[in-house]
Amino acid sequence: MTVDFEVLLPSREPVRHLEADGTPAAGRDLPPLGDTVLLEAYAALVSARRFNEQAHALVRQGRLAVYPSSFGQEACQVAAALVLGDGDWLFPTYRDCAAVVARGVDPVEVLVLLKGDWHSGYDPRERKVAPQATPLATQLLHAVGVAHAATLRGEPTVVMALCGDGATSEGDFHEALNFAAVFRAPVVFFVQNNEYAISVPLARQSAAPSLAHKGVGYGVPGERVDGNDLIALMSVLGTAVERARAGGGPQLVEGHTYRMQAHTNADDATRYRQDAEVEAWVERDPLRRMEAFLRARGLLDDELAEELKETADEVAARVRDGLNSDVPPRPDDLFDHVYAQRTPQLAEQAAVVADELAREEDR
Amino acid sequence: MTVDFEVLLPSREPVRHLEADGTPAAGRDLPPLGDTVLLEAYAALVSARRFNEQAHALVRQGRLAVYPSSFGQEACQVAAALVLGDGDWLFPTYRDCAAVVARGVDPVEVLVLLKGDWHSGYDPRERKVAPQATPLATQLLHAVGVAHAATLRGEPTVVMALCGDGATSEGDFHEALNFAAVFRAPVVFFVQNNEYAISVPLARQSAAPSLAHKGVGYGVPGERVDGNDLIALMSVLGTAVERARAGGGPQLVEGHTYRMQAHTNADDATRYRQDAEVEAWVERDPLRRMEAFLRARGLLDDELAEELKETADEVAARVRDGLNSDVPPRPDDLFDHVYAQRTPQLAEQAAVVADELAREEDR
Amino acid sequence: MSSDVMSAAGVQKLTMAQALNRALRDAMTADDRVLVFGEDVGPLGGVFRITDGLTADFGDQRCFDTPLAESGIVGMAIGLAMNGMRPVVEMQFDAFAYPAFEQITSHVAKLRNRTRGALAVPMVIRVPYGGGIGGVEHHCDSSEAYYAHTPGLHVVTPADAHDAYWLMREAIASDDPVVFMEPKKLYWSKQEVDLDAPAPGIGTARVVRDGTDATLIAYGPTVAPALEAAEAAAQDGRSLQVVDLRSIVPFDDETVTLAVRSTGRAVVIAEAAGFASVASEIAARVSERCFHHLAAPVTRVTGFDIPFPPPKLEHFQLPGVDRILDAVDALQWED
Amino acid sequence: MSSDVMSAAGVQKLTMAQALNRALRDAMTADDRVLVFGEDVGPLGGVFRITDGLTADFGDQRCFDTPLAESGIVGMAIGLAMNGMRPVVEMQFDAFAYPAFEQITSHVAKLRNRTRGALAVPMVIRVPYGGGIGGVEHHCDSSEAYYAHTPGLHVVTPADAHDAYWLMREAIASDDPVVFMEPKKLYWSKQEVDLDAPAPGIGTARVVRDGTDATLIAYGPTVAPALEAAEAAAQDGRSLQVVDLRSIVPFDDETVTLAVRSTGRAVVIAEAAGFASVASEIAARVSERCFHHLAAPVTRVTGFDIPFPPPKLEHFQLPGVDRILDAVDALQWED
Ligand SMILES: Cc1ncc(C[n+]2csc(CCOP(=O)(O)OP(=O)(O)O)c2C)c(N)n1
Ligand SMILES: Cc1ncc(C[n+]2csc(CCOP(=O)(O)OP(=O)(O)O)c2C)c(N)n1
Ligand SMILES: [Mg+2]
Ligand SMILES: [Mg+2]
Repeated sequence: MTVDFEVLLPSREPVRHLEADGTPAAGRDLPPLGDTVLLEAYAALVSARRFNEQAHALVRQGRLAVYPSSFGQEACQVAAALVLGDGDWLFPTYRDCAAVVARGVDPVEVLVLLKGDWHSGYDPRERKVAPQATPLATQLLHAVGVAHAATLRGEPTVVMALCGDGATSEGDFHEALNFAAVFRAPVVFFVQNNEYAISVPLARQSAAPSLAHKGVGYGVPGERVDGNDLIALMSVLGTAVERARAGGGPQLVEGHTYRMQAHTNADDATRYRQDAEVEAWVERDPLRRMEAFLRARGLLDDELAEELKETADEVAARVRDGLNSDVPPRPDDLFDHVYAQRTPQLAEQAAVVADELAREEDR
Repeated sequence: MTVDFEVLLPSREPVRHLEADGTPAAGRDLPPLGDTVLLEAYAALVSARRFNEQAHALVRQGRLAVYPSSFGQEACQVAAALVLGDGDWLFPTYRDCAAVVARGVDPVEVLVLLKGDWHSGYDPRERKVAPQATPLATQLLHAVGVAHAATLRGEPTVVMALCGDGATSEGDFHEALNFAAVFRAPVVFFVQNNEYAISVPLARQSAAPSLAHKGVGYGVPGERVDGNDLIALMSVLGTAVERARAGGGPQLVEGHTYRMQAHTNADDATRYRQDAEVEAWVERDPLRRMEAFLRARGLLDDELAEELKETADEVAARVRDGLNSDVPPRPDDLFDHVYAQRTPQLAEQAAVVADELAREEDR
Repeated sequence: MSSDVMSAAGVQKLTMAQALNRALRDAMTADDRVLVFGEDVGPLGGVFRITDGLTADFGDQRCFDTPLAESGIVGMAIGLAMNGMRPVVEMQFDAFAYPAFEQITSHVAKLRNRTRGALAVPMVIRVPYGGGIGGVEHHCDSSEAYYAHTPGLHVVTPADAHDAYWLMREAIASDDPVVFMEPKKLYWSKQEVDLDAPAPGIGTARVVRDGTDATLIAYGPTVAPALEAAEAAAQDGRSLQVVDLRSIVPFDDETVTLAVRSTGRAVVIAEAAGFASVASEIAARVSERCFHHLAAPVTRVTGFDIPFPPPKLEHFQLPGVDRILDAVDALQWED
Repeated sequence: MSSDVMSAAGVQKLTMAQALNRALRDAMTADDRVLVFGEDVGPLGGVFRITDGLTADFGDQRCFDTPLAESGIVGMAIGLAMNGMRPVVEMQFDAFAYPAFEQITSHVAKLRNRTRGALAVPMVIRVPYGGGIGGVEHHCDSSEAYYAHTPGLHVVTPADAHDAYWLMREAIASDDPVVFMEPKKLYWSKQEVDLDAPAPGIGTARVVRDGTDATLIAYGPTVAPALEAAEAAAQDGRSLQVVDLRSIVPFDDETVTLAVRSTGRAVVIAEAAGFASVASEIAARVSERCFHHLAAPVTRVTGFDIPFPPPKLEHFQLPGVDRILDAVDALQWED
């Protein structure tokens, strides 16, 4: 225990590079991200928003069973994906569909879970994205394992592990940060603090100065960042990723954002929060801010904006089409993947279903 | 989240009032504990050491099945018990027999567990001491619950919850500190950092600056104290207890001590640590230090020392006698306390045993 | 739920969710040691609204939200129970009780025994369980076997609103910890609840339909399909008896054994994966205790030994009327 | 254990502990993806010395201690397995696997299924289990039913050193997660291990003693008392067959059914509390599948439905020869 605690402490205020109106924050140099990166990130942001809107519409049409939206959190979603290299891994939660899409996974496959066809719709190995995790904080430990395997083989992989503010209360959060610290695993733990765990506000979740302060107790440096500021996120998360890749060990990043919609469509947020609270966050919207900034910089004009909108619309259209072409899920899948091979017991049980289906067809 | 983190940070070095040789630490006023308290505490320390020695002997004689000794940690044991009032609760681990005895529980009843007669030998309500906990860190949550019940009823109870350095890695440690902080439960979490969890040294357990730093992430103030300095312990733990009682909420205290013996008699410590390391701790012994201090102060002379030794010997004798009068455990107890009443199933099963015993007697 | 409706007694038509809410209210009114807590049980009233209005009506010291940690919730409940309270905790969904498994098995179930009765930890652990609501993974497990296999826990599960009300009242009043399995697909089903007529205590099963040819043994979510199957079979001239266990631990051997002996044939119906399950136990003990009365082997209609399926495939996993009737048909009637 | 002894092959007389150690060594030598970790498994070699010398011989990247957190151990193993490794983790004692219950049931058991086979998590979770060593509370649970009831896990348990070696080799080589239940009271029992003769794969039971009058079905720690009982019964002129399951999941219906049909009587013997247990499953499926061959009900000799007793009383809980013989005597021989 030789670590000095000062290096572990987050900054007093969340790192912010853009004010809510898109003007650069005073007294701070903009990180050297480069115009191409900024524009790509903004394009992803526009697509992420469009994806959230589309999914929301599909729920209302009854074509998705449920959707935990990241509306308002898109800057976090996009940054978490874009700071990673191809060899890196992303560990998303149920709320992070947009991040998974930003990472390049087919959005139609992403929605398989929420459509109710199967538990997960994409091959995690293809884009190195773990299945979206539902049991809170459990995935953070998997992230440590994936990272440690890479370390053992000398691979430069970094793992981005996502969770929410509520999930930080689970024991697995604690164990993951501690394991990562002890094994110096290259993991960036990125907490999207959207101020709520379903109905429970942050103040009833934790009495800590900030969630980023939780790093101190593990010897893991913590950092706080404005979760609606894409530039700050790209910078802080990007630095954390490169630090981890260089052997600097894990880092904890808290992105302060806000869940603009209910927990899912099944939730009724009016039971536990005031509209006024939500409205106050509208002006901190991550898109508005970034758009204003890019326009002021001369990097975005109406034409390009229209182009980006069209790209986003195409993604949305792909999603709609994909959900239309409904291939019914195979009952055989129920028995085929429990083990590498069906056990004798499962063979018997699958036969029951096959028999029932055959008799149904005969009718 | 308005707490300022500075108030949460432990001091840079463990609080120490007595140097290893018993001289008062320079530049620090001795806490105003009073001579009576100091002498009572020292008497308990001598008895605790004697109890550890006696238990060790009983193991070698095969009269105890196992003993996880607190030899070398007696200052922590004694302080944890003595800073509590009658209405307070103590939550000990398997290693804290001496603390339970110092709290006033019959030492013979304490050893029932290690004799193998029953899982716990004393009535927890009598001296308000929870059964010694084996599943690591689980008891910390019970402590929060007991404390919160008192808060709800407006009772001034404080709960002292003990655990080891290794146990801080368990998820339940995390959940307990967080719950305590959120509910402002009057709990003092006292970690006896004896540098080992069985064979695993602290450095493989945590990369934190200190275990006391773990408080920061919950908004719980942490403090470090020399775990072999009875005066420092009485002072730090006593202050924490009174702070909690006054409504100040939970506190985390790390006592830095050393496990002088193997994990239990069944363990072979030579496999994972050098004798030299152990020897270096001999001179930091909590008894020597306190004895030297009290003698220098004129509070202890040979006569009194002899008296204390005799009292301690009496306790030891009581233990030996108690273990001699072997009342065999009742098989009926196996079925009588699973539920408030035996279920029909348990009645049937108890009858099987009764029948077997009857047949045995007939033979 | 208006407090008007809630204060009236007598016979009322309530959903199971309302009946449970009413039971919590009545218990909280009757005994101020009763505390209700968990995730989102406060202002939100729980994701299934079972605790609706309790914080408003009893204050946030009696019904409150905790940080998001199930081991924490159960662990804290243990301490509260040790210190004189009667906690009723909600696990949001079946699979989210698993983080509390150590607290439940190693402490809730064992503390009374550990202290030879000196320290009881009366509490109710509410677990909404089972499928049939189109829930995604981890939201539809039937986890009752884990608890039923653990000595020291009572495990009960209602199949209608009346039993839901009375089992909950009994569970809260019990000096033993009770794992209260709530068949979530029945939350919105409505039955008459007689608020003045206590159900028989925990540990008693109920013959919910008389019949002479074979006995269907069910509990919680499978009682309804069993009754439907009995109805369908009646039209084919077969008279099926249906037993609702209500209580898994303790088990009502008397009622079950008597029932099966009277018909000579039995099918056990449960939603959980069948292997090493509560259904296994029922089949094993009925086979043993009714051996000489059996005209056919005791068979089981259970969930397959697979993880609970995604919504679009869950109907394959749930024991339905057809599968029950198939099992009845196979009871060697021609021997 | 000298590495001389350890490198020789052929038939060797080894304790079960040595056989397991040898299996880990041979697997680590054969496949460098195999990692061994847990609490105290490094320099100490595990509290039962099963991992003795592995860190010294394979380095601390292949066999290492973790922080003290079982959910962490299993969770990290999942990630390692996802990324190409073959973790073998030790839970120090049965009851200390409970903190990992969520990781085991919700992930280890389900990840392959969740991803339709895309993401396998091959791993071995070693659980020293059962009583008979005078262990204090939490150190003697028989927890196999929790795992056996959870689809997606293989559950195996050896009854001798030879099977211990080969089941471990197969478990590590398996593409599925295996919960490896180690009967801790047999760690020091010695048998011949043929290092050149692989045992039949996971999923096969073994008739360990032929007999014609009744079948004793046992696994892990109860195979020895079953064999003893058979020996004693033979002297009374009763010929008992003994089946050692070896694998609980998958279950070898063929061997078990054939065995019971050949004798017409069966007693299931297991140390775990009987209710909703593996023994229930065996009794239920044997009763169903052998119905027309049974001359007596299938009975069970199991642990009582109580928390495992303290050392001085544990002999009451463990199925011993007398209790097995009582059960055999009760198999309605006069009917
Ligand atoms: C172990 C566990 N307990 C409970 C739940 C039910 N649950 C799903 S989401 C949620 C709130 C999570 O809040 P947070 O971590 O802040 O993430 P957010 O939904 O805000 O993105 C809860 C309680 C769960 N999924 N897993
Ligand atoms: C949940 C759990 N896991 C594992 C164990 C086995 N075990 C008993 S003591 C111990 C080491 C504990 O170390 P520490 O917390 O430092 O306490 P100490 O023994 O040093 O007092 C372990 C691993 C346990 N009792 N409970
Ligand atoms: Mg949140
Ligand atoms: Mg220690």
